[in-house]
Amino acid sequence: MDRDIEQLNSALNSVKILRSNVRRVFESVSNGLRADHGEEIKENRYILELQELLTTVNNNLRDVENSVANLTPPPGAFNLGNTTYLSQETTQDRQQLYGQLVNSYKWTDKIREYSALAGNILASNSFNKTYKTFGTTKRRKTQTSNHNVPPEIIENLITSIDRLFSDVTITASRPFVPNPVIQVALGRVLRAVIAFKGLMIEWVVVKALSEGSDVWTESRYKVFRKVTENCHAAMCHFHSPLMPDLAVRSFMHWFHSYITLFSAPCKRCSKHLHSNLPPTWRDLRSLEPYHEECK
Amino acid sequence: MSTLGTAIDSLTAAMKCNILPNQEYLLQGSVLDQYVEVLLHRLRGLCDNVDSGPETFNDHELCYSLRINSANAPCILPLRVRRALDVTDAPFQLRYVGQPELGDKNRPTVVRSSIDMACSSTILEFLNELGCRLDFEYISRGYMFRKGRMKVTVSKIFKMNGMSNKPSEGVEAISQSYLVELSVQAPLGQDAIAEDMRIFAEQLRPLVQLEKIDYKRLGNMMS
Amino acid sequence: MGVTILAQFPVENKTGPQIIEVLSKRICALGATPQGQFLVDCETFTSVPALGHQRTVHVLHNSEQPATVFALLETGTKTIPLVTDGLFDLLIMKMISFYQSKKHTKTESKGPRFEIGDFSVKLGTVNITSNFKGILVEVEYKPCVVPAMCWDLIMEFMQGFLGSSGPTAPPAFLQNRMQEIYSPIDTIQQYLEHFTIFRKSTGPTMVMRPQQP
Amino acid sequence: MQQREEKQLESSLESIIQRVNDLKASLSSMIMKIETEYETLNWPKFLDNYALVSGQLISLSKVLSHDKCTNLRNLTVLPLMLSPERDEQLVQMTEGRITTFSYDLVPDYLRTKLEPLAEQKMMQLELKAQNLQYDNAQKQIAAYQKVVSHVWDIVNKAREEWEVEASSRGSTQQNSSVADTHLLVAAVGMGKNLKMGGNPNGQPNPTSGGMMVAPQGRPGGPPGQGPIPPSTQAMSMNKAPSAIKTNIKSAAQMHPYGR
Repeated sequence: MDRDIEQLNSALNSVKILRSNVRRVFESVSNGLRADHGEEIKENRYILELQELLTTVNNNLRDVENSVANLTPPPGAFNLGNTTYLSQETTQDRQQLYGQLVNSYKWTDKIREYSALAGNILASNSFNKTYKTFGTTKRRKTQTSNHNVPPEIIENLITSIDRLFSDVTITASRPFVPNPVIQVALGRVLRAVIAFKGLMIEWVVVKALSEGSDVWTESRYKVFRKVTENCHAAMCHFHSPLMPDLAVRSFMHWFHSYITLFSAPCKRCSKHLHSNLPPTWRDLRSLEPYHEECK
Repeated sequence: MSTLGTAIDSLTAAMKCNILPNQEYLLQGSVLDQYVEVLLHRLRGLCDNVDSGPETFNDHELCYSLRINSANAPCILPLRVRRALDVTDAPFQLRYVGQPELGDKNRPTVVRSSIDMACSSTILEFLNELGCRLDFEYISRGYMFRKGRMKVTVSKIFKMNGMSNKPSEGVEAISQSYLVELSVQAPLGQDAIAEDMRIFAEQLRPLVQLEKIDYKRLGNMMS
Repeated sequence: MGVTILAQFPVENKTGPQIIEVLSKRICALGATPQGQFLVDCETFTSVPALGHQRTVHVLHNSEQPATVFALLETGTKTIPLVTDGLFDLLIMKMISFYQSKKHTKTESKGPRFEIGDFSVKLGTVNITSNFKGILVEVEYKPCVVPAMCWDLIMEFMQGFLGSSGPTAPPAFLQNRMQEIYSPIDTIQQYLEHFTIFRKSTGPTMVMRPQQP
Repeated sequence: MQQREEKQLESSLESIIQRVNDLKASLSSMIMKIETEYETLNWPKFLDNYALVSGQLISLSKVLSHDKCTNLRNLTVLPLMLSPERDEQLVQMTEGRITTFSYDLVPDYLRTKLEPLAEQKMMQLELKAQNLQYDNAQKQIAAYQKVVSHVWDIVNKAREEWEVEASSRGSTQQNSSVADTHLLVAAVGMGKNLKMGGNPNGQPNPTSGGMMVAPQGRPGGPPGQGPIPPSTQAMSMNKAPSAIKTNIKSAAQMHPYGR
C-alpha cells in the first residue's frame, strides 16, 4: 500500500516536471528571438536552445511513462467519495434532476436491450430474402412470402379470426413488430398463447385461464399439457406454405372445438374420463372428441 | 405427515410469539394546500420510493360501529372499511381501531390497537347485516410514501355528497389543508419504532408539525 | 382453484377409520398418490339478544387456503359470504360482547388428501366437538372453473371410486350457480351445508343415508 | 441676619457642589465608556448615559433657580492671592488639572461672562437675525420644514416597508394551521362535520330497524355540533319500517363490485 502511494507520488511528480518543461518550450516559442541571443548567429542559437528544451521534455516524457508503467491499477470498485451523497440531495430543483436521471438511465438501459434484440432479429431476417420457388407471376410472389409480410396483413387476419367466433377473445401483443404473439381465450375453458412468424404459426402453448401468459412455461395441468401436444400436431398438419392464411384459419377452426373440452364425452367409448383425462383429441376433419387411446 | 393444527392454534401461537402487528403508532398533522408541493418534494427526498415517485390513492372510507345500548354500559365496536376507487380489483380493507393512548410525555407517538385485514367486496353488506351502523364516510385522496416500516400519507379529505352509488362525484373538501399521517403497524411493545418516527417527524418541521393528538381533548374542544 | 364437489359417504355400521381405510385403498388402486392431510373447521357465533333479531356468523378455515378466513353471515333471509385474512379471528374475539360462540358446535372435517391426474381427493372425518359424525368426500377438478362444464366429468369420476354412493345430481348450493366461475368460498358454502345437516342430526349418524338433494 | 444668610449660602453651596460632583462622576464614567468600551458600546446604552447626564443638569438648574438658594450672581469671588508656584492642594482638588493659581489662568477660570471672541460672534449672529427680512425668514423656515418633512416621510416609508416585510416573513413560516389539523383529525377520527348532510337517509340497517337512529333532518342542524353520545341515541330510537325497502335498494346499488 505504502509502496503504491510512493509510486503514485513519483508519477505525479514526473508529470509535474513534464508539464513545467513543456511550458518552458511554449514560452520560448512564443517569445521568439530575444536580445540575449546576440546579433550574428541568433537563429542558430535560438534553434539550439529549443532543441535543448525539447530533449529535456523527451526525457521527462520517458520518466512519466516509466513511472506510470510501475503503477498497479486499483482493485475493486471506485469509491465515489462525496458524489455518492448526490442522491441524498434534497434541494427541490436538484431532486427533480435526480428523478429524471434515474428515468433516463432506465430508458437508455432498455434501449440498449431492445436494440440488441432488434439487431439479432434483423441480422437473421434480411429484407432481401424472398420466396422465389413458386414465383410465377409478380403478384403471386408477394403473397407467397409468408414469413415476411407487412404487419397489416397479419393484423387483418387476426381481427377476422376474432370476428369468426363469438366465444373467442384475442388479445395481441407485438414484442417484435411483424411477429405478433396472441392470447386466445376460449370461453372460460382455456387460454392459448400463439406465437406467429409472419403468417405461420410458430408455437402454441395451452394453459388454464388462471395461469400466466408466458410462451415458454407449460401448464401445471396434465390435461392442458396434452392439449398443447395435440395442438402442435395439428399445427404441423394444417401447415401449408402456399396458403398460409388458410392454414391459420383451419387451425383456429379446429382449435375452437376445444370449447367442449370438459363437457363432451368421447365419440368412441362415450365416457368422459380415460386415465383421468377428458377426451383431449379432436378429429382433424370432423372435429369430434376422442380420448388419446380411442382415436 | 404430521397432522394439521387448526387456524386458531396457529393464531394463538403467533400471538404468543408476539409477531402479530396489532398496534399502530401514529403521528398526525396537516399542511396548507399551497405548501403541499413543497412537502411532497421533501418527502420524495426522504422516503424510499424515490424513482417511482409518490403513490397516489383515491379511497372511500366508511366508518361503522357495532353498538349495544344496554342500560348500564353501552358497548361500542368501531369498524372501518376502506376501498380504492381508482383500483377496482383491489381488495377492500377492514379495520378495527381502538382508543388511542397518549401515554406519558416521554412516549413520542400515539399508540392504538389496530387489526387490519383485506377482505372481499361483500364486506359492506356483511357489516350492514351484522348489525353495524354507518356513522360517517368520506373520500381520502392523496399520496403515500414509505420509509422502511413507516408509512406517510398526505391526503385531502372530502365530504360525501350523499349519493352513495357515485362516491367520487360532487364531493367537497372539508378544509384548506392536507392531512398528514405518519404511522407504523407493529406488534406490541416495539417502542423503538416510535423513536424513529419522532426523528423522522422532526425532519419535516417546520413544514408540518406531526404531533400526538389527544382525541378526548379534541372532542371537548371542537364541540 | 377448480370446481369442487362435496359428497357425504354412508357410514353403515362401520367406524370412521375403517371407511377412510377402505376409500384410501380404492383411490390408491386407481393410481393416486397421497399428498398429506387437510382440515376444514367451522365455528359458529350467534348475536346477543340486545343486538336485535338473531343472526349467525360461521367462521370457517380451509387448509387449502391457509391464509384465508371465510365468514358466512346468516340473517334468516339470506347468507352473506365474506372472504378475508387471518386477522379476522382476532376481530371475532373483539366482538365477544356482540357475538358469542355457540356451545358444542365446533365442527371439523379432517383426513388424508390424494392427487390423481388433475383431480385432488380429500377424505374427511367429520367431528363435532370431537364426536364422530360421518364422512365427507371432496373431489376437486383443478383445470376447470365452471361447474356446468365439468359436472358430468366429476360425477363419472366420483362414481368410479365411490360406486353407487357417488352423487347423481349437483349439490343444492351449486345448482343455482352452475354457470358462474367457481371460487374457494363456494367450497366453504358446501362444507357449511353439510356441517349444518350433521349438527341437526342427533348422535352419530350411524344409520343415516346419504343426503341426495 | 448676617449669620442666617451665611448659613443659607453654605447649605445651598453644599447642595450645588453635590450635584456638580454627581454630574462630574457621570460625565467621567461616560467618557470612560467611550474610551474603553467603544467596541461593544451600542447606541441605546449611550443614550441612557446621555439621559442621565441631562437629568442631572436639569436638577442642577432647578437647585440654582430655587428661592432658598442664594443668588450666586450677587456674590463676588475675589482672588486674594495669586502665585506662580505650584500649589499641591489645588492640584489635588482639581484632580491634577490645575497646578498653579497664577495670573494667566485665573481670568479663564473665574470668568462669569462669555469669552470675548464668542461674545462677539454671538453679537454678529444676533444682528444678522435682526436685520433679516420677515418674508425671507418665512421662506427659509418653509424650505427647512420641507426638507425635514421630506426626510421624515422617507424614514416613515422605510419603517413601513420593514414592518410589512417582517410580518410577511412571519406568515411564510406558517405552513400549517393547528385549527385545520384539529378539524381534519376530528373528521377522520370521529366523523366531525361528516355526519350531517353526507348521508340523508342515515344508511340505516334494514334488518335491525330498532337500532337505527332517525336522521331527524340533521343537515339543517347547527354546524359544530358534536357527535351525539350513545345514550341519547338510545332515547331517540325510531322505527322506520317504510324506509327499509328503499334502503335495501340503495345499499345494493352501493356495491358495483360485487362478485
